[in-house]
Amino acid sequence: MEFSTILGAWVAVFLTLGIFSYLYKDNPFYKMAEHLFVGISAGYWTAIFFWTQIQPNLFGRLFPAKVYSEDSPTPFVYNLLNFISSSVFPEGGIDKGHDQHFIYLIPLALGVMMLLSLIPSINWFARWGIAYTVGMAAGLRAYGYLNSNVIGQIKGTTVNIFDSGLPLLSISGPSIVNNIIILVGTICGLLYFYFSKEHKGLLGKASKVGIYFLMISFGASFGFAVMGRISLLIGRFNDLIKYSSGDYHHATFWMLFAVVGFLGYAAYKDKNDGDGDAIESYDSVLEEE
Amino acid sequence: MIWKRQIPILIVTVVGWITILGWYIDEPTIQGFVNDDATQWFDILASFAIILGALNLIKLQVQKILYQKPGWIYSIVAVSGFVFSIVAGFFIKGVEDSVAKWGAHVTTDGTLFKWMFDYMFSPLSATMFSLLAFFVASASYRAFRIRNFEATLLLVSGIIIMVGRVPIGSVISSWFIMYLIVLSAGIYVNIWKKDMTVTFIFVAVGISIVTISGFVMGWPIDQPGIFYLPAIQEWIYYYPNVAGARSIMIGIGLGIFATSIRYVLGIERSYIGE
Amino acid sequence: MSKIQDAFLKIGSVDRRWIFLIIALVVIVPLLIPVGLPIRPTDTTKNVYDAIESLPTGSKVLLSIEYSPSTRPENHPMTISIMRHLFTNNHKVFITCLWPDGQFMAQDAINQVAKNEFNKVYGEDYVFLGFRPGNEAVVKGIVSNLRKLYTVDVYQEKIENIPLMNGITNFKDFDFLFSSSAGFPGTIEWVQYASDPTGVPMATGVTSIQVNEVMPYVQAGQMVGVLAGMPGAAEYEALIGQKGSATSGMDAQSVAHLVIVLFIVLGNVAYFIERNRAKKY
Amino acid sequence: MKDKQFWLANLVIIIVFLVYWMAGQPYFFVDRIVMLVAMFAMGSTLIYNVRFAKQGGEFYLRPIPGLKAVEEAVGRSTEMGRPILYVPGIQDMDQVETVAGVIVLGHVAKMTARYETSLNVPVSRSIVMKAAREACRESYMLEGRPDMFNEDMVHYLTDDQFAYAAGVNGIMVREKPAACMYMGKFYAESLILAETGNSIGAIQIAGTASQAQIPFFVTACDYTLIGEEFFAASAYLSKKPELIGGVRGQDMIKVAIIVVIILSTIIMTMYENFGIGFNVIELLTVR
Repeated sequence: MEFSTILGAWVAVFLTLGIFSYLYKDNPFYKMAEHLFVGISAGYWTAIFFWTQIQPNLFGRLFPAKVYSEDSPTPFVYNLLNFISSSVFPEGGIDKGHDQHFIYLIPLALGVMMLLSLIPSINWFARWGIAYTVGMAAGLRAYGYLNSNVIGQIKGTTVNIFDSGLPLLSISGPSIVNNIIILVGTICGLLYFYFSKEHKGLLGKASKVGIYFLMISFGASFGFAVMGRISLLIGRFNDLIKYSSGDYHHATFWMLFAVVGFLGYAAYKDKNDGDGDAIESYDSVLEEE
Repeated sequence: MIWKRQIPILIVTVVGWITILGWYIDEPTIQGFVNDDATQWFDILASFAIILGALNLIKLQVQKILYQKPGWIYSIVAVSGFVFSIVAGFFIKGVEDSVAKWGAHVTTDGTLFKWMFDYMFSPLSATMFSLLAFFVASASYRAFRIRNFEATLLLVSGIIIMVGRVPIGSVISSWFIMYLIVLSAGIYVNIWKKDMTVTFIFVAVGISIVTISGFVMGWPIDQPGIFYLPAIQEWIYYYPNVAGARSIMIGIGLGIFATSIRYVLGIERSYIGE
Repeated sequence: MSKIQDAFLKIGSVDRRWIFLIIALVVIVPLLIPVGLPIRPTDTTKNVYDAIESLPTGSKVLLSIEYSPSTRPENHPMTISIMRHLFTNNHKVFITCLWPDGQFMAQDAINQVAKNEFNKVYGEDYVFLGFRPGNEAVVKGIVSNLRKLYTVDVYQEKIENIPLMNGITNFKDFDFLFSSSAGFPGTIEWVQYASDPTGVPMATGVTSIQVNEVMPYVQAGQMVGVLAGMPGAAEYEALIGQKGSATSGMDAQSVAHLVIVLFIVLGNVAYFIERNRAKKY
Repeated sequence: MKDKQFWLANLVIIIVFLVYWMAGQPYFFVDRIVMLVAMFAMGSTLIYNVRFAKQGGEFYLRPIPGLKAVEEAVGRSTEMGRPILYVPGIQDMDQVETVAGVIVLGHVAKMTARYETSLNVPVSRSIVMKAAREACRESYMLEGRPDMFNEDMVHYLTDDQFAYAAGVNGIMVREKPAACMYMGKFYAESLILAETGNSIGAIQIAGTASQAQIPFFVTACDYTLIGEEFFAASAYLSKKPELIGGVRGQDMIKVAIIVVIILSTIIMTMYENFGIGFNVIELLTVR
């Protein structure tokens, strides 16, 4: 096996156990992993967004390879950019299949304004970008949600409730009672979100039934969530089991030994010395139940 | 003032109306903008914003180091992590141009960036995610209390889904569930009547009914279906659950629609701090 | 009686780290020593299987990968099983990704299934189109004009030169869509912008947490079925008769669920005792 | 019914549209007419109620327990001399929930300015950071305490979901805020946040429209604003008539939706069983 893979396995095991060690208490391993995670992910997403958005979609539309030709005046600009950074602007323009769209100067300008807003005296520069975002989101979401969440769900609730082909009662598959449950449940649930009237009398009863349906739904969500979380833990442990093999020089065992050893030693020392120096900023938070 | 207030409000209104009405206008340029460009612009903007965010993060961490605030050692770790990922993302590719050009390097095997992704970024995020398994267990231990009828419904439907959906649920006989129901109903009767004799009679009668019908039917594991966990589980999530989920969905749809309309009409202007 | 009550109260106030330890043990022990509980497919899973089974040989199926390493344990077994099923029935597979890291996951599944197990020919039996940024705009782009969006595949090969892409211009040219999804953008966007407007049937495999969000769509018939989380993946593995990582996780999953239910019960017993005592004083 | 201006404007719009329709509706997506009608009806219901409230119309609003608790939480933090942690979700400003979260933040900032309590807002998107800063700055200005405002009270951590959760976790464990508020769009990190907040004994108030996360907030937090309640929150807190009018408008729309559901179910049943009427599903299908 390659050295980089084995090194990677050791790093991965160390970081995994570092995060898991939080379950015992906040400790230097966790803090290290946590800070490393924050730093790496900021850089990771900067790079990902740059190489999947700014470079192909913005620069790719402003300086596309399609319009590059020796005769036109553009090569000068292209060559200049290529000289500044040959990785971002390869020779002959960016070939991502886009045509040239100068309208993309607008998002470029808004983006640059966003960056300039770091300067305190012009920090309102960011407002324009925010305004674009809010306006765009409002317009797109208003239609999308009205269509799929409102009209679409009205449509889903609309069924022939007294279908003669359906059984009256059935636990699996549609039945008349099941249709009625969906209809009544949806309407009562909606009434729970009625704000401008006191929940008394008939409305009070209906909204009570509504909250029962909401609770059943939350319960189901909870059940599925437990299922999902356990699955992910299984995945994590599978990786640790993989890395404990001889191919990776038993990375898991060694790291586990080191982390547990350190934490155990620190806890032992704490007990004897009576001060919390061994584990920096010892906190009893996790014991307060 | 006009640059700080009126122009942003104008941008929201104009962009908002274009994207709303654009859905109804059958014209290629406008369709192109609504279907594609509008979100692309946002993605580009968000990409610039992320640089801004990273700078802010680094500023705070560097300040921590410079003034040696508590925990500054860890800030060094954060800053080095950032520097490492920026180097892997923009300066050192780790492979030849023939394997992956700049831009393709973020998704190609063998690059430094991919190594960082495989052995640092993904174990960290997957482990953080799997911590949830532990939290979910401790939350269900401490927080899920049968305080009232609503909480009971939540718990019961949660438990049925949890057990009914995994293989172990299908080996639990419906007769076992029936005995369980008789016993828990017995507890309830005891609290209600506060009389041991009544409780005893209730439980005894219940158990004998279940046992007799069991012998009559020959103890089939999945009959009657209404007490077989995989079947109840499926019923719950197909019917009552959908009703509840649907009413929330409609409510959310309405809330989002109304809020959006308020922005577009300029009634709500809090995004610029009003 | 009160001694038993005290014992329950003590359990009720136990340090939560003991709970963590128990969870770790009940997950790791069945992973090392599997029992092999029987797996019973639910209707929603069977519907997906039947829908794929009833496609005529050589159907064009779009497989969209929308998850990252963090939900790999749930989504990856689904992708693998679906791919195996599609290749066993000799369908043509087109792979796209809406998430940037989905590309790694897809490549992994291709290496394992298409290359090693089935020896399928790239460009004739399957095509890997890859990731395009733009979230729901990508879905809309595939629906309106796929060729505008994808001029090259993942390996920078021109789309015109790939034989399998002949006659494919937009979403309507596919016979079926399967989306393996872990969030936004994913299943819901495919329903809203692709399957609903065009009527091309679709099914999905989602993480457990998303099941509730997509259920109304399945109930309303906007999707043929759904594979729900790792158990859904295990059920599919049972249906195609090829066990994989989801099946091996099912014992651990079962035991862990039982233990959590036990926790809930114990916690509530302690709560009741506490409440009764508080009433007395 | 008294609002003549409103009805006149509506009439004009309808007439103009009818004329346009008669003229052969150039450039119009005819398939989407149902959506246009629905949007117009709902939009004008909202506007009608907003105008009604602005002109002094009054109506009842049922109390939302979670909202009362916000002020209590700020009060308690002041007594304990500990900060308030406010998390506006992990998504960007293109999600309406995030925007609603920032609006509520503005109100919370007013309270903290009044009570002189410190506020800590870690965010995971820089656009949100900018917007949240603006909102807090304005609130502190309005309360006459610009001296207490400090840019770094709103600070960016990272875009990554779990790195962000890890960071907020760290802040909670080390700074021990007396109150934690989670208002915005949440995913899996919701439970990490709520459980940690629980373990440090903070008062917790959550508001979200993310369906999958509501159960965790409901069980682990003291108060939860569920779905639409969360969107109504900004209107409740601001007490501005134009926003409160919107809440009433939404209620009217809700009643209309219920009526439509019942009607279309009846029509469908009639159609399929007796062949009377038409297939209402066709009508509701928007391509």
